[in-house]
Amino acid sequence: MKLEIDNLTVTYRNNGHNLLALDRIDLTLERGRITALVGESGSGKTTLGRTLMGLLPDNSESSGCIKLDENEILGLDEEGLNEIRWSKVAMVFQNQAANFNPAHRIIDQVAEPLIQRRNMKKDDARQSAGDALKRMGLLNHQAIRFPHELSGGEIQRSMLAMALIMEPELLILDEPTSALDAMTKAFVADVIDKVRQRGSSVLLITHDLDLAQKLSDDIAVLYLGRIMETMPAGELFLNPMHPYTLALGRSYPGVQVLRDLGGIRGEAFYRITHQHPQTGEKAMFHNHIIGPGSFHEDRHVPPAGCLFQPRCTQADGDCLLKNVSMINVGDHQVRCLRGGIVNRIELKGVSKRYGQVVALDCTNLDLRAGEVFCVVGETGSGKSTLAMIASGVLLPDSGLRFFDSIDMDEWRKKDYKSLAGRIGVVYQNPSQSVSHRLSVLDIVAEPLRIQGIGGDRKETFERVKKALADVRLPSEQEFLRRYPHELNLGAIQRVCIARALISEPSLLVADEPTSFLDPSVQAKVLKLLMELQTEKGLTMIFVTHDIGLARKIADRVGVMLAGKMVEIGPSSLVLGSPLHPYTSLLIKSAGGNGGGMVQMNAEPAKGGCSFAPRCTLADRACFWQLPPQVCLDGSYHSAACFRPQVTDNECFMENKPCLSGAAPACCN
Amino acid sequence: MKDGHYIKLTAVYFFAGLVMVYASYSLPKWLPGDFVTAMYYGSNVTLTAEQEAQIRACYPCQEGFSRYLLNLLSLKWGYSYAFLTPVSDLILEALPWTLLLFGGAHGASMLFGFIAGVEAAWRRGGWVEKAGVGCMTIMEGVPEMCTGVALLMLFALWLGWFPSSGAETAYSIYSAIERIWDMTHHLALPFTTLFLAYLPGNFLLTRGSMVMVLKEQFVQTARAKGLPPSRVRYAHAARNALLPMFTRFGLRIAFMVTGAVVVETIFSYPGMGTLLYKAIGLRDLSLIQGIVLISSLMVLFVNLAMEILYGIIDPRIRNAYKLPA
Amino acid sequence: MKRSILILANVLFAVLFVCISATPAVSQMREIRIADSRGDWGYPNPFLHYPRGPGYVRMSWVFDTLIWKDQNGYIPALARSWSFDAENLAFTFILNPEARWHDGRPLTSEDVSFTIQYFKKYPYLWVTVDDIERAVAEGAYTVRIYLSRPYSAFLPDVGGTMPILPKHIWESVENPHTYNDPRAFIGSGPFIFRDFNKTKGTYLYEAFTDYYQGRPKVDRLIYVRSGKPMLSLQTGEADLANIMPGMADELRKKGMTVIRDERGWNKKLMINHRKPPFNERSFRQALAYAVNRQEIIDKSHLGFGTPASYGLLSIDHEMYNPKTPFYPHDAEKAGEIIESLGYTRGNGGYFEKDGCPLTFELLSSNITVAGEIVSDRDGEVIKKQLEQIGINVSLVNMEQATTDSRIKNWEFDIAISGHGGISGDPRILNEMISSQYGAGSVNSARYDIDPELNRLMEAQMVEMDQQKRKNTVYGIQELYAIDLPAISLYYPDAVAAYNPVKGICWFYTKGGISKGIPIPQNKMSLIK
Amino acid sequence: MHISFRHELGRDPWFITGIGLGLVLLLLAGLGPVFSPYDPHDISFRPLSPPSADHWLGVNDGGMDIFSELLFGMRNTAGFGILAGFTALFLGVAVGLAAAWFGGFTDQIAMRLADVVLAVPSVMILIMAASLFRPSPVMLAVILSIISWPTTAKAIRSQALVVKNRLHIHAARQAGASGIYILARHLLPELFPLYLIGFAAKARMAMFMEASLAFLGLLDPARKSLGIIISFALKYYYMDIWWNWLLPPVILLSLLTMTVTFLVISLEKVFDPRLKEAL
Repeated sequence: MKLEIDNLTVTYRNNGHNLLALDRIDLTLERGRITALVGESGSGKTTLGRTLMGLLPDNSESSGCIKLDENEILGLDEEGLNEIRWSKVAMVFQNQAANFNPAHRIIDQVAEPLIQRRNMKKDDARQSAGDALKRMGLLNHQAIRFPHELSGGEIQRSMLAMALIMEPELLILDEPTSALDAMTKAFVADVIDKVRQRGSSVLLITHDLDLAQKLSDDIAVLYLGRIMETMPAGELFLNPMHPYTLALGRSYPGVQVLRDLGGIRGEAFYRITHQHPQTGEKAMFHNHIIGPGSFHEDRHVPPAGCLFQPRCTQADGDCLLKNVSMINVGDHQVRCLRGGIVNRIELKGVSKRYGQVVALDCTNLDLRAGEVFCVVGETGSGKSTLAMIASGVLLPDSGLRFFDSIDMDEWRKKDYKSLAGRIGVVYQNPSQSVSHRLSVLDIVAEPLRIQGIGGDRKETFERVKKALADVRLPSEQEFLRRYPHELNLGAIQRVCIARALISEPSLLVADEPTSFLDPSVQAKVLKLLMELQTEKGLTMIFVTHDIGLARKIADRVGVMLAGKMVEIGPSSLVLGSPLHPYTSLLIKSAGGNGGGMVQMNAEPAKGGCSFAPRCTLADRACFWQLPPQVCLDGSYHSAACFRPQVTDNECFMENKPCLSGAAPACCN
Repeated sequence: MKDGHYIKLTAVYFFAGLVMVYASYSLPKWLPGDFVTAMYYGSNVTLTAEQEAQIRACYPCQEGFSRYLLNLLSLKWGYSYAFLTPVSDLILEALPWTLLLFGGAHGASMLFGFIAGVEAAWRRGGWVEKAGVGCMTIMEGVPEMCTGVALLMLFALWLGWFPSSGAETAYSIYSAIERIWDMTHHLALPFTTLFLAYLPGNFLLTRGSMVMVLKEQFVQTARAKGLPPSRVRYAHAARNALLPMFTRFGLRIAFMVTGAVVVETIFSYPGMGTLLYKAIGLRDLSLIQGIVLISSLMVLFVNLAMEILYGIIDPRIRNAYKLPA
Repeated sequence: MKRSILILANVLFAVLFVCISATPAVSQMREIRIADSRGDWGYPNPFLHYPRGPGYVRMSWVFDTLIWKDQNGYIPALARSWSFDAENLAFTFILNPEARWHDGRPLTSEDVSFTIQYFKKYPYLWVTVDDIERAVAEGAYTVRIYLSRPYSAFLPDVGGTMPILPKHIWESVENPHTYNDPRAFIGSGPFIFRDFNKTKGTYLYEAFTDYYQGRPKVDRLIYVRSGKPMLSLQTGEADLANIMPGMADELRKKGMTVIRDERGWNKKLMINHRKPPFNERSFRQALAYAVNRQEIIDKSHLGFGTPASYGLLSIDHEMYNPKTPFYPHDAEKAGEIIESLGYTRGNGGYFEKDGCPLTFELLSSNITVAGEIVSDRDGEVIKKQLEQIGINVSLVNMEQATTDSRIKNWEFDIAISGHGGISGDPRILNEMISSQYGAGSVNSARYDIDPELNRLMEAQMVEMDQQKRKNTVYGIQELYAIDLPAISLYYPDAVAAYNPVKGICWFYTKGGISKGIPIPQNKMSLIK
Repeated sequence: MHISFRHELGRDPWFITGIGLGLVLLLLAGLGPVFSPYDPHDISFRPLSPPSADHWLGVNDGGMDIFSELLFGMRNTAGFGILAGFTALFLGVAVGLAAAWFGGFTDQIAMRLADVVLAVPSVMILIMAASLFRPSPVMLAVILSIISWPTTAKAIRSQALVVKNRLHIHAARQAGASGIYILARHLLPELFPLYLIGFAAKARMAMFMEASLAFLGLLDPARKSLGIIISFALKYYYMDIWWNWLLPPVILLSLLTMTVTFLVISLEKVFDPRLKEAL
């Protein structure tokens, strides 16, 4: 059985305003594979399901073609649809309880298709319906009850039994697990898996990313009716390519994801195509993104351009203009002009020495746009050096640095100011990072004046007021004339943040911004930083020695030891199941129970692993040989250690090309 | 329903029955004048005082309520003064005609109204629905009297297709089949009048409740199951639109006795309505009491049946009584 | 779904079509169907039929009387001939020997004398037998009835109205008012009673083949109930029916014969002469002047009717006194009379007397006219006319039985009512004037305070000589017209139509059937 | 359930026709008698004369001008219908809500009382009332509503039972709202469409009952009403009076009922149709 959806477009007409639900969808469902369709509500997921079932309401228009085993089903009339409904394509609808007729018993409704379509005798049909329900864990006395007498879980299971009664070749599930407890969710997942094993294909429509990632084979991400990305299921959280998928993953309270929740910038609800009567534009239908707040707010989206542009963290000029089509990146297909999430900043083999002390030893780092990367490690492990190099302030001794894949060195030479404008830095010690002679207005306005992009006094004044408002500081005249010494440390730090962000940077480097602040203020500033990061779509390098802090805010974590990146990977894996002994030691010490004697003054051994002297697992090789970067199979999580703490069931492979951004064997 | 509930239900109904019996006993007595006034005062016969007293004597004045109840239970419903026949015979003679006319017309208009309502609601927004609702609303405005006389003039007088009065050609020597034929022939016009009088109401009611049901989710599930359209429309949608229609049917049956008085008068059709109207005119107390009793019992019985059937028609209501106060 | 609707539609049309085409075969037996709007008039035997005209007529088919009337006058019935022996106040009737009871037994003088005794014991209210001393059967077929005192209305009353009961059946009957055993309907009339359906209001009579005056022309006589007489006539469901005067020419065009009755039924304005201001004779006369009777006829009955004589007896009656006082419509005169009674015109043009305005209630209801419930506009017209001369009248329309009971208990001011019998025996005058004769009837004025009038009334009852009786009756009419205890308004045209195809010609009996019933169903039309 | 009524109703064809018709009829009923050419009780015209210049609809059998009789009749019938409709509605809602809200014993008592009132034939009650005290139109309307409130009461009760268990009412109760508060604040407004449907049915029944009573001769002919006109016209069915005497009152009567039905249909769309119940 093979279902191909080719260039499917569905619009809902309601007197003048046409709601574009699906826009040029291409999707293929094969036998025995579960495809998940994820996206926010209003993205058209359910519409796709109903289109396949031919249940679109009267006021809808659909074009394109859907082929089921080579015969077209989009334009079929009622009789034609009735042939394939439930026998070939069955669907489990959302909002389960309302899907059952309150006036008939459950077993009758489950048996009904058999009686009506296969004109089975009544009691045979009831018999097989009973068995189907028993398979779903519903006993006889429950089967003969009425819908309003069953619990949500039982209803969902009977809905599944009803859908599978005629063994359809394609099963569509619309939000099968919403409002279900964990136990039932597991049971349902198990049933869906059995269906796949039996050879049918499954289309799982859900916003439950966890389920999608665990259960399905491949995932298609839908945004405003367009497929933004299709990818293998495993990489949903680990390696999202499209900025929207990243943002979606980040805002999903998955069990593993430790990071605080972060939403997606801006709002988007509907794509209304309607004619614009007032301004006399030519009678051209164009799209509006209508936010929930306003019924008719006019934010035009150019007919061509990428839909996600207003909320994208890495959109640039031509994202608005050019037509965006799917591009293959690895085994992902991404609808992004810039080929999925671009690397905001790439450090290739960067090293830095201060005289004898190796501050940074040949480190590779790729930071993706909109990502929050935390560098943790002891003091003196080279964290700040890495941050400062990334911020372009500090020049590395060797290695290359690319910002938006443009070599930073050339950029600095050509036009340092514009590069400076793209990067914002927040320093550790607030009071020192500002000049006490300048008023708050001058401090914040300084970057504008430097880069000469402030415009006239009034515009600068406005931008400063807006920047201060962003960081929740009063923007009255009286406050602007204040001097840093009249403010508390927290306020100063927020002024620094304002200063850093006034030039609309796309990268923010924060070097332990909150370590000088007391916890209450720290929490507020951190929360502010995270909000700004989400709102402005910043890529952020966050240096901290506090593992707890890293857990809270980082997408990816890098552990530095003596200038080397000993472990790097998604924060849930690095901090959840650390590979490198040093990381687990760090976590234990952060946890407060010390975990063994900590020798602080051990002399770093040359050539070998710098942790060897303190490593309990160290053996001879560790002292002499540079441990290679070891990477678990496809988990973007690697560590430089001979004997990584691998839990038994994960096999590890040496020298597998690691996707975590760190070069396998760094040039030494 | 819990059994406790049944006992309470029947107890209350019994009490209501008792009140109705008392009402049927006492209300007619309130009517001014009595049988003798109604019969003799305006007649060609002039009574002297003692003749009047003598006549009054031979019509038993009403015994007490307990005696009345006793007679009732022992099925001695008393004698009609005017017709000098037992009240039960009269009622049994008139009831079948009313059942045939009122029951038939009511049932047919219910069935036809329901199907038309379901079809109109299904083609929601189409011209079928607009046309249907439009002309039904106009028909609803026309009182049954006018339809009756109009049909009478059209079919009985000008076209001569149907007889103009009576339930059957009186004392005709017909075979059984011919007699049935004759009865249907006579029934046609009054039946159509009542049918047209009830049809609009039923149609509009069904259309209304169908519109509500079609919005439900399970209708879409039914369509998704690929069931034939008629099954979806009737077994699923219409099944849930049945409740309001069923309630109206029950309430209307209660009006059976007096419902069709006007039509019975126009077509001189024998029925309970005319019998009651004549009995009231003649102040024939025992006959009035009998008829009022029959109609009360019918209302009681219909309500009891509806209460039980409610649970079957809509399972959700089955435990309506257990709702928290 | 479309299929099932089509099927439903086809079935419906099929039924309709078949229903129309195959009208059942009409029986060949010759039968006559008479339409009546009310239907039930009680069982057709003397004690069970309703005390109204149609009731008596239904009984008249089954029970014969000694003498009967046709369109010209008295004709022999059971009694072949009759004579009056003045000095010993005795009527002799010679019976017709062929007369038989329906059960075949011969009718003898024994039956006649038994009937009189029986009615003395159980009074048959249509007939007063207390003036009869005794009835002697002389021989099988002659009977002499001795009167205790002269009774002028004996012939029309006992002779023409009293049905003769079979002795062999009724002698053992104790409670005639509830005796409805089939044997109770055995009579000597031209038809045998077969069935009376109470709910359908239909009667069935079969011809009594060896009836002494000859075999009836039709085999079956059927009464049917029909609210629309005109339709029943035209569709052939009925052969004879009372119709509204307006329908007459329409039906003539359709080939029906229309017959018109003499003026035997009148509409009357009852006055409560026991309470002021109505106890003043002049006030009542003023009312007479105020009421414009011709306008009532025009407005309420489209002109079909004639103003009535103030003397109560019908204008066509042979004893009608042409010189009865007459009150032509004269609003000013009425006003003067009222003013002479001490009333002055208050504001708004209404009369008032020492403060209280002259207002009273006009009671009206739907009076059954010859069996037909007719709601008309008399009340409205009279109210308008009285208000024009300055009397404030409030019209109260109530159900008939209610109005009757209020009039009976004198709880009324003025009321509209109507009755028949005014073309029959002048005895109606006594019943409609004095309470001694008509206490029980609502239509009786119950006016006893005029001694002269009472004397004349007594006299006419005992005056056997028709000529002398005529003068007394003249006197009564004159006095009645002057005292005016009730104002006779008008005679509505009584019209009936029948289908000549059946070969029966119906007629209105001269002076009404028996005591003056203005109904055209005289049994003679089915015999001769 | 907040649907912007004005916006929604403004464009609904049923509502526009309903309101339009309603205004015209109210105008006719209100101002009609003022403009009527003659006094309807004036009987000084030639009876049964056909429609002419000065008698637009001709003259009836009693010599009264049909057109002015119609205007007065219209006002009386409309007033009568509205009064009966409101009183029946008031009684029905009071009993229905009380039965639903207090439930248990009061509920059973109320419903059985309704059955008793339903059981007694209305014709008899009307005759009794007419005879005991002279029924002015107001009294007759009240009597009619006393006979007809049970059907509304049953419908309101069954719907109130459903609404009573809605979440927002539990929430109100949980917040400590008193019974009366919930009744007034939540239950009463929630059932608004039912009041309309109830009113429509009762008003229509009252107008038709008036016509039937007139036909059966139980109504005072002096008081003009569409029913009286129709019943007098039907007496002369055999004459050619259909167009000018019988049809106009019938059309007016059906226009009255149509207005109310159109309004009900249009408002049915606006309010939650789930509350619709048999009446």
